[in-house]
Amino acid sequence: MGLISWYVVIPAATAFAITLVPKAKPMAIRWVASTGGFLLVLLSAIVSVKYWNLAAADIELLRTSMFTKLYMVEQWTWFKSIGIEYFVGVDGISVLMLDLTAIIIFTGSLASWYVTERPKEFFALLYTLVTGVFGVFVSFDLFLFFVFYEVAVLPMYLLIGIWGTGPRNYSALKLTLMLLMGSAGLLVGILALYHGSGIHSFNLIELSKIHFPEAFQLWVFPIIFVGFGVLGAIFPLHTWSPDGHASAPTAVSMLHAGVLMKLGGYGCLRVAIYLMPEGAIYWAMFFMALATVNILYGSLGAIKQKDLKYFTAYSSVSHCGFVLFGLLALNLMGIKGAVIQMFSHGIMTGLFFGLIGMVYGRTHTRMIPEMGGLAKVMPWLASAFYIGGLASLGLPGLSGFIAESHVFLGGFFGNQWHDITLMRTLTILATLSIVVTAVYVLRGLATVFHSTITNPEFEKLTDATLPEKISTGVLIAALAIGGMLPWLFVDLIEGSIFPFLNRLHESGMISSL
Amino acid sequence: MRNAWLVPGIPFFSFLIVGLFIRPLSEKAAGWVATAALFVSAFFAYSIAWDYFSHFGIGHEGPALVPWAFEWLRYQDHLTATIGTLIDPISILLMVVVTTVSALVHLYSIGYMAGDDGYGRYFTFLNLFSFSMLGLVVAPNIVQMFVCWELVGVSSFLLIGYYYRKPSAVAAGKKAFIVTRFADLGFLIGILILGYFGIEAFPHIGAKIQQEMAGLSSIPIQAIDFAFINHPATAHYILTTAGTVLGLSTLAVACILIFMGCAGKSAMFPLHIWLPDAMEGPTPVSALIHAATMVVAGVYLVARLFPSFAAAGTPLDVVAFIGTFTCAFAAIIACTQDDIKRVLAFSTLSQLGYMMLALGVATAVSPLGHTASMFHLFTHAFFKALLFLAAGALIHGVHSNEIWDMGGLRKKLPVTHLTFLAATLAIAGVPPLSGFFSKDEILRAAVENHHPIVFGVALFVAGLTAFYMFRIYFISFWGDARSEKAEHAHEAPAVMLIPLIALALLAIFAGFVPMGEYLGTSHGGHHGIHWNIAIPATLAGLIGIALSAFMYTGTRERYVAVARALGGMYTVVKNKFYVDEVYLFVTKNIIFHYIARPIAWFDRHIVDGAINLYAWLTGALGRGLKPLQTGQVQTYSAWWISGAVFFIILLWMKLS
Amino acid sequence: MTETITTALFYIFAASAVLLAFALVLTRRILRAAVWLMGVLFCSAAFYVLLGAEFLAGIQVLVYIGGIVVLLVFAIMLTSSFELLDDHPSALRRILGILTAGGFFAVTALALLSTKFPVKAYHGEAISDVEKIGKSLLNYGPGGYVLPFEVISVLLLAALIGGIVVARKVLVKDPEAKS
Amino acid sequence: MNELMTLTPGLYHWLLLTLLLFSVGLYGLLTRRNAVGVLLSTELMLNSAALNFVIFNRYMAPGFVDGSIMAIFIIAVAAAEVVVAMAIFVALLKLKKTADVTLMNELRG
Repeated sequence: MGLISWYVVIPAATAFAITLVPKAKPMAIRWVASTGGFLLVLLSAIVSVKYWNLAAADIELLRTSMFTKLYMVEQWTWFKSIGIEYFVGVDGISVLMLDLTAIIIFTGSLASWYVTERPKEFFALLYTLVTGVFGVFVSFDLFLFFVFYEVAVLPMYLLIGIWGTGPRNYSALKLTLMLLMGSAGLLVGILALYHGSGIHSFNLIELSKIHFPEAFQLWVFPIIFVGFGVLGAIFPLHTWSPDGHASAPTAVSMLHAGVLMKLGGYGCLRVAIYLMPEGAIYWAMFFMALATVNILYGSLGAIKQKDLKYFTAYSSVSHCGFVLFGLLALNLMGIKGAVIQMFSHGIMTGLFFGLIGMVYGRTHTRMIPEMGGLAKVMPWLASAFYIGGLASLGLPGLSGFIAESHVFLGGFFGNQWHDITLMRTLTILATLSIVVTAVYVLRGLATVFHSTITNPEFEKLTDATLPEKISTGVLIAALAIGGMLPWLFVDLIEGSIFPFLNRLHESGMISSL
Repeated sequence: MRNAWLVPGIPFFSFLIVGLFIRPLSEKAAGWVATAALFVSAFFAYSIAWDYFSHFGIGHEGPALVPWAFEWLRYQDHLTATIGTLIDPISILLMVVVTTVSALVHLYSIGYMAGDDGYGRYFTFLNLFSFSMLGLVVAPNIVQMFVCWELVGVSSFLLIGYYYRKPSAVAAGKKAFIVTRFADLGFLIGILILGYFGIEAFPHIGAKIQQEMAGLSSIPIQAIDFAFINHPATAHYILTTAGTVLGLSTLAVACILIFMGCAGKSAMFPLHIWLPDAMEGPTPVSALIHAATMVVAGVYLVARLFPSFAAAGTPLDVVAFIGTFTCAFAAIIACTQDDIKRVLAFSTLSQLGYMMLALGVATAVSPLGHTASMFHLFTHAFFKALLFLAAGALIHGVHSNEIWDMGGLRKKLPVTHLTFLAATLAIAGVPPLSGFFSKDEILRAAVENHHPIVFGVALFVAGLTAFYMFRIYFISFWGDARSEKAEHAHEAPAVMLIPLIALALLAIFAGFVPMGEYLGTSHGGHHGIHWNIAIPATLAGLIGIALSAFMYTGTRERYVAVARALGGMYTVVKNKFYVDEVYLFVTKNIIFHYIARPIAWFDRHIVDGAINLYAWLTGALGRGLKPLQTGQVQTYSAWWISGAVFFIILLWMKLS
Repeated sequence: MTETITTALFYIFAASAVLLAFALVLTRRILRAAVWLMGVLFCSAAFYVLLGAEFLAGIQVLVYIGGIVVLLVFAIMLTSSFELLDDHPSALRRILGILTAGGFFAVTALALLSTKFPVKAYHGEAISDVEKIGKSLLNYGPGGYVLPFEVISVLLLAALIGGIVVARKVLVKDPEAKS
Repeated sequence: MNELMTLTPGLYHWLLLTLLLFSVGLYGLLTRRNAVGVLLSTELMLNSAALNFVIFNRYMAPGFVDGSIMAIFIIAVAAAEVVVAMAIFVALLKLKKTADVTLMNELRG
C-alpha cells in the first residue's frame, strides 16, 4: 500500500477507532481524534517534501506536456466490467490541497475540544467527512472521485442537524439538498463523459487523451462546472452557505468553509477545465461575470450582517468568488492564483470559524452589536481575529495578498480568446472588493473587540486555553509562512498548471481554426 | 554597501523578537531593545550614506544600485517580485531621515508612554512601522513598494487605534485605514497597467536594459523594477504602442492612478480627511508617522517614478494642481483650529502640498523642483517632528490638547519653549533656519519653470504658515495661564528633552546641507541664495508673524472681533469646509444604506426566497395530490373504469 | 313458428330483465332492491332456457335465487334495525356513476359490434347435456375440469368457515357492548 | 353493425343485452351508498357475466359444454363471495353502527 492511500486509511481508521472508545471517556475520544489529525499533518508534510524532490526535475518537461504527471500512483481494478479502478495519485495542486485539509482537520479537532454533547458520534462523523475530502483530492478516477465526493457531502447533514445551533434543521436540509442537486448534475456530467469518450474507463488520464467533440463539450461543461460551482458558492446558488455555516458547529463550519468549498474549485479545475478545454473557453466569460458578482455581492452583503457567522460566511462567498474568477482567467497567473487562494482562504476561514466558535463558547452570543471591548478580556483571541481579518483583506505578508495579486494580474493580463477590455473591467470591479473587504472586516472586528465592554459579565471571560492556542497558532503560522515565503509552494503548483494551459492553447488553436 | 539590507532588516528582526518574546517577559526591556534596534539601524544608514557618497562623489547624478536582492515571488517569467534594497541619492536621504526621526521618537516614547499598560505592544507596532517604512524606502520594484505601502498602512492603523478603549481612536484608525486602502486601489490598478505593458515591452527592450543595468543589480532586472519602468525606452514604448484611455495616454492614466495612491497616503485634498482624525493616536506616533515619515511616502513614490511621470506630462500638472490646492486649503483651515495637534496636522497637510507642488512644477529638463521637494521633505521631517514632540511635552505637562487651556508656559517649560520657538521660526521660513532654504528652493523652482500662479499661492501660504504657527506659539507660551492645569504644568522628563534638543539642532542646521550637490540635479552647483525670491518670502513670513503677534499677544481679545467680523466664513472654515460630513453622508447613507442593506435584503429574500419557494412548490404539489386518495372504494373503482375506458379509446384511435 | 315464439319470449324477458335491473339500482329501499334482484335472476334463468341450457336454468333458480338471494334478504332483515335502509346517493355520485357506466357501455358495445365473431350454425345440439357436463367435470385429461372442481370445493369450505369466524367474533364481543 | 337489423335474437342481441345488464350493475356499484346495495349490484354483474359464457357457448361452440361449466363455477364463486361479503358487512355494521359505505374511508390519504 503506497504512501498516498494512507491519506484515506488514516482518517477512516481514526473514525473507526473513535467508535471503539467507550462513551464515558470524552477525553480519550478527543485525544484519539487529535492524534489522527496530527498523523495526517505529519503524512502531508512527508508527501509534500517527497513530491517536492520528485517534481523539481520534471518542471521543464511539464512546460510542454499535455497531461498532468502524477506521482506516487497506485492503481487497482475495482469493477473490471465497467472500467472503474482505484486510481490514486498526487500532483502539485492536490499536494497543496492535502496539506490544507490536514491542517484544517488537525486544528478543527483541537478547536472542538469542548464539544460536550455526544463527542463520540461528532468526531466519528467529522473524520468520515474528512476521509471523503482526502479521497477526492487524491483520486484520479472519476467514479472514485464521485464516491468520495458524496462521502464528503453527506455527513454534513447529520453534523449540522444534531450539533448545530439556530434553525439547524432548516439549514442542514437546505445545505444538503442544494449540494446534492449540484452533485446530481455532476453525476450526469460524469456519465456523459464516460459514454461520450467511447473508451471503457473512468480514468481521468485516459479520458484526457480523448478530444471530445465541441458540441458535446458545450453542454457538458456547464453542467459539471455548475455542479461543482454549487459547492464553490457560485452566485445564484450560494444561499446555502450563509445559513449552513451559521448553524453548523465550529469544527464543521471550519471544515466546510475551509475545505469542502475548495472541493468545488478543485473539481472545476480538475474535471471541467482539464477535460473540456473548448467548453471552458466558450463558457469562461459567462461564469467569470458570475464570479465577479460573487466577489462584490459577497463582500457588500457582509457589511450589514449582524451575526458573526453570517459575516464570515458572506466573506467566504466573496473569497470563493476569487477562486472561480482566477480559474476562468484561463492563464498561468489566474489559475495559479486560484489554487493559492483555495489554500489561503481555506486557512483563513478555518481560523475565522475556529475563533468564532471559541468566542461563542465564552460569550454565548454571535451578534456583533451585542459584543464589544473583548480585546481587554481575551487578547490572544482578539489578535488572532485581527490577523485573520487582515489576511482576508489581502494584507501583504499574509497569504491573502499572494493569492489576490495573482488573480488580479491574471484577470488583467487576460488570454488570447477573450475580449481584453471586458476582462479588464471585470478585474477592476473585482479589485473594488479589497476596499469593501477592508470596510466590513474592520467594522466587524472594531465593534466586537474594541471600544468599551458592552455588558458587565464579559469582564470575567477567560483568554484562549492551550488546545485553542495551538490550533490558532498553527493556522496563523500557516498564513504567515504562506505570505512571507511564497516561493516554497508557488513552484510546487506551477509545474502542474502548465498541462492545463497547453491543453487550452492546443484546443484553442483547433476551435479558432 | 553589501549590508544595505540591515537598515530595514534590524527593525524587522527586533519587531519579531520584541513582539513574540520580550514583550510578554518585561515591557521595560521591550522599550529599550526597540529603541536600540533603531539607533543601530540609524548608524548603518549613516554608514551607507557615507560609503555611497565617498565612493561616487557628489555633484552628479549617483547611480541606482541594487546591492542585495532575492527572488521573492515569481508571477510569470519576467514578472518576478524581488525583495531587495535600492540605494540611490533620494533613497539614502529618506533612509537617513526615517531612521533618525524614528530613533529619536522611540527614545521620546520611552518617557512619554511610561506606565501605559500597552507599553510593549506600542513599541512592537512602532518597530513594525519603522521596518515597513524603511522597506518602502529601499524598494527596488513597485511590488515591494506596494507590499511595504500596505504594511505601513496597517501599522499606522494599529498605532492610531492604540488607545482601543476610546471609541473615537478606534473610529479614527478605521477611517485612516479605509481611506488609504481606497487610495491603494488606484495604486494597485496602476501597478497592473505598468506590469502588463512592462511584460509586453520586455521582449523588445528588456535585454538592452538588463545589459545596461548588469553592473548595478545583483539579479536580472524584472518588468516591474523601477530601473525598467523609469527607463526612457520603456516610457517611449508604452507611449507609442499602448492606446489612449479617455484621451490620456496609458502611461498618463497609470501615473495618475498611482498618484491617487500617493494622494491617499500623503493626505492630499480629496483624501485628506483621515489625517486630522489620526491625531487620536499617541503624540509620538503622530510625530513619527503623521508628520515625518509615512505621509511623505506619497511624495517619495512620485519622486521615485518621476521619470515616467515627466515622460507622460499630464500627471505632473495634476500633481501640481492638487499640491497647490491642498497647500492653500489646509493653511486656511489651520488658522481656525483649537486643538494643538489638529493645527499641526493641517500644517503638515499644507507642507506636503508644498512638496507635491514642487514635484509638480519640475520637468524632465529642469528637475530643480524635484530637488527642492526632497530638500523640503528633509528639513520638514525634522522641524515638524520637533513641533509634534514639543506639543507632546506640552500635552504631557498640561494634560489637555486645547491651546486655550495653555498659556504663559514660557517659564514653566523653558526647554520645550525654546525648541518649539526654533521649530516655529524654521517652519515660518525665517532666514537662518532650514525652513527658509527649502521653501526658497521650492519658490525658485516654481518661478524658473514659469508657474506664476503656483508661485503666488506658495508665497501667500508662506505668510499664512507663519501666521497660524505663531498663533499657537503666542497662545500657548505667552500671556498668563488660562487654566489651573496650566498653572502647575511641569517640564517633561530628561528622556523626552534629549530628542527635542537634538531635533532643534537639526532643524536649525539642516538648511546648510547642499542638497543640490547630493541629489546631483542642480546644474553648476551655485547654491547661493537668490535674493529676488528670498526677500518676498521672508517678508511674507515676517508679516504673518507680526499679524499673529498683533492679534494674540495683546491683553484685549482682538481675535474675537476678527472672528466675528468674518462671521459665517469663520464657522465654515472651522468645520473644515464640512468635507468630513460629506464623506460620512456618502458612506453612511449611500453605500451602507442604499447598497449594502438592499444587497443583504436581496440575498435574504430574493435569492434565498427563490430556493425556499422551490421547496414550498414541491410540498404544495404533494399536498395537492393528497385529496385524490378519498379512501372510498367506489371512487377508486370509478377512476379505474374511466381509466380503462380512456385507454381503450386511445387504443381505438391509434388502431383506426 | 317456434322461431317467432322464441323471439317474442326473448324480447319480453329482455325488457323485463332490463326494467328490473334499473329498478334494482334506482330504488331507495334496500329490501325492494333485493326483490328486484330476484326478478332479474328469474329472467336470466329464462334466458338460459332460451339458449338451450336448461340444466343451468335449474341451477340458477335453485342455487342462485334460492340460496344467495335468500341469504341477502336474511342479512337485510337482520340489520333492518339500523337507520340507513333507504339509500339516496348525492347528485354528484349519480352523474359520475352514469358517466362512467355509460362510457363503459358505449365503448364495450362499440368494441363488440366492430368485432367479427365466428358464429357457427346451431343445429339444436344440447349445450348443457348433463351427462356431458358431469363427464367433463371429473375428467382429468385434457379439457377436463377436475382441478377447478376440487379448488372450488376448497373455496366454498374456506368461505363458509371465514364467514362464521368474522361474524361470530363480533357477536361474542357484542354482548359486553350491550351490557 | 347490420346483424342488429333482424328481429330474431342473434349473437349481438344477446351480447348487447348482457352488456346493458352489466352496465346497470356497474352504475349501481358506483352510486349505491348502502353496502348491501353494492352487493346486489355485484350479483347482477356476475350473473350477466355468466350469461355471456352461455351465449358464446351457444353461438360459437355448440357442441361443447365448457360455457355451462364456467357458468356453474361463476355461481359457486358468487355464493362464496356473498357469504364473505355479508360476514364483513355484519361485522362492519356492529363496529361502525352504519351501513353507509362512504363513511368507511379510514384508508384515505
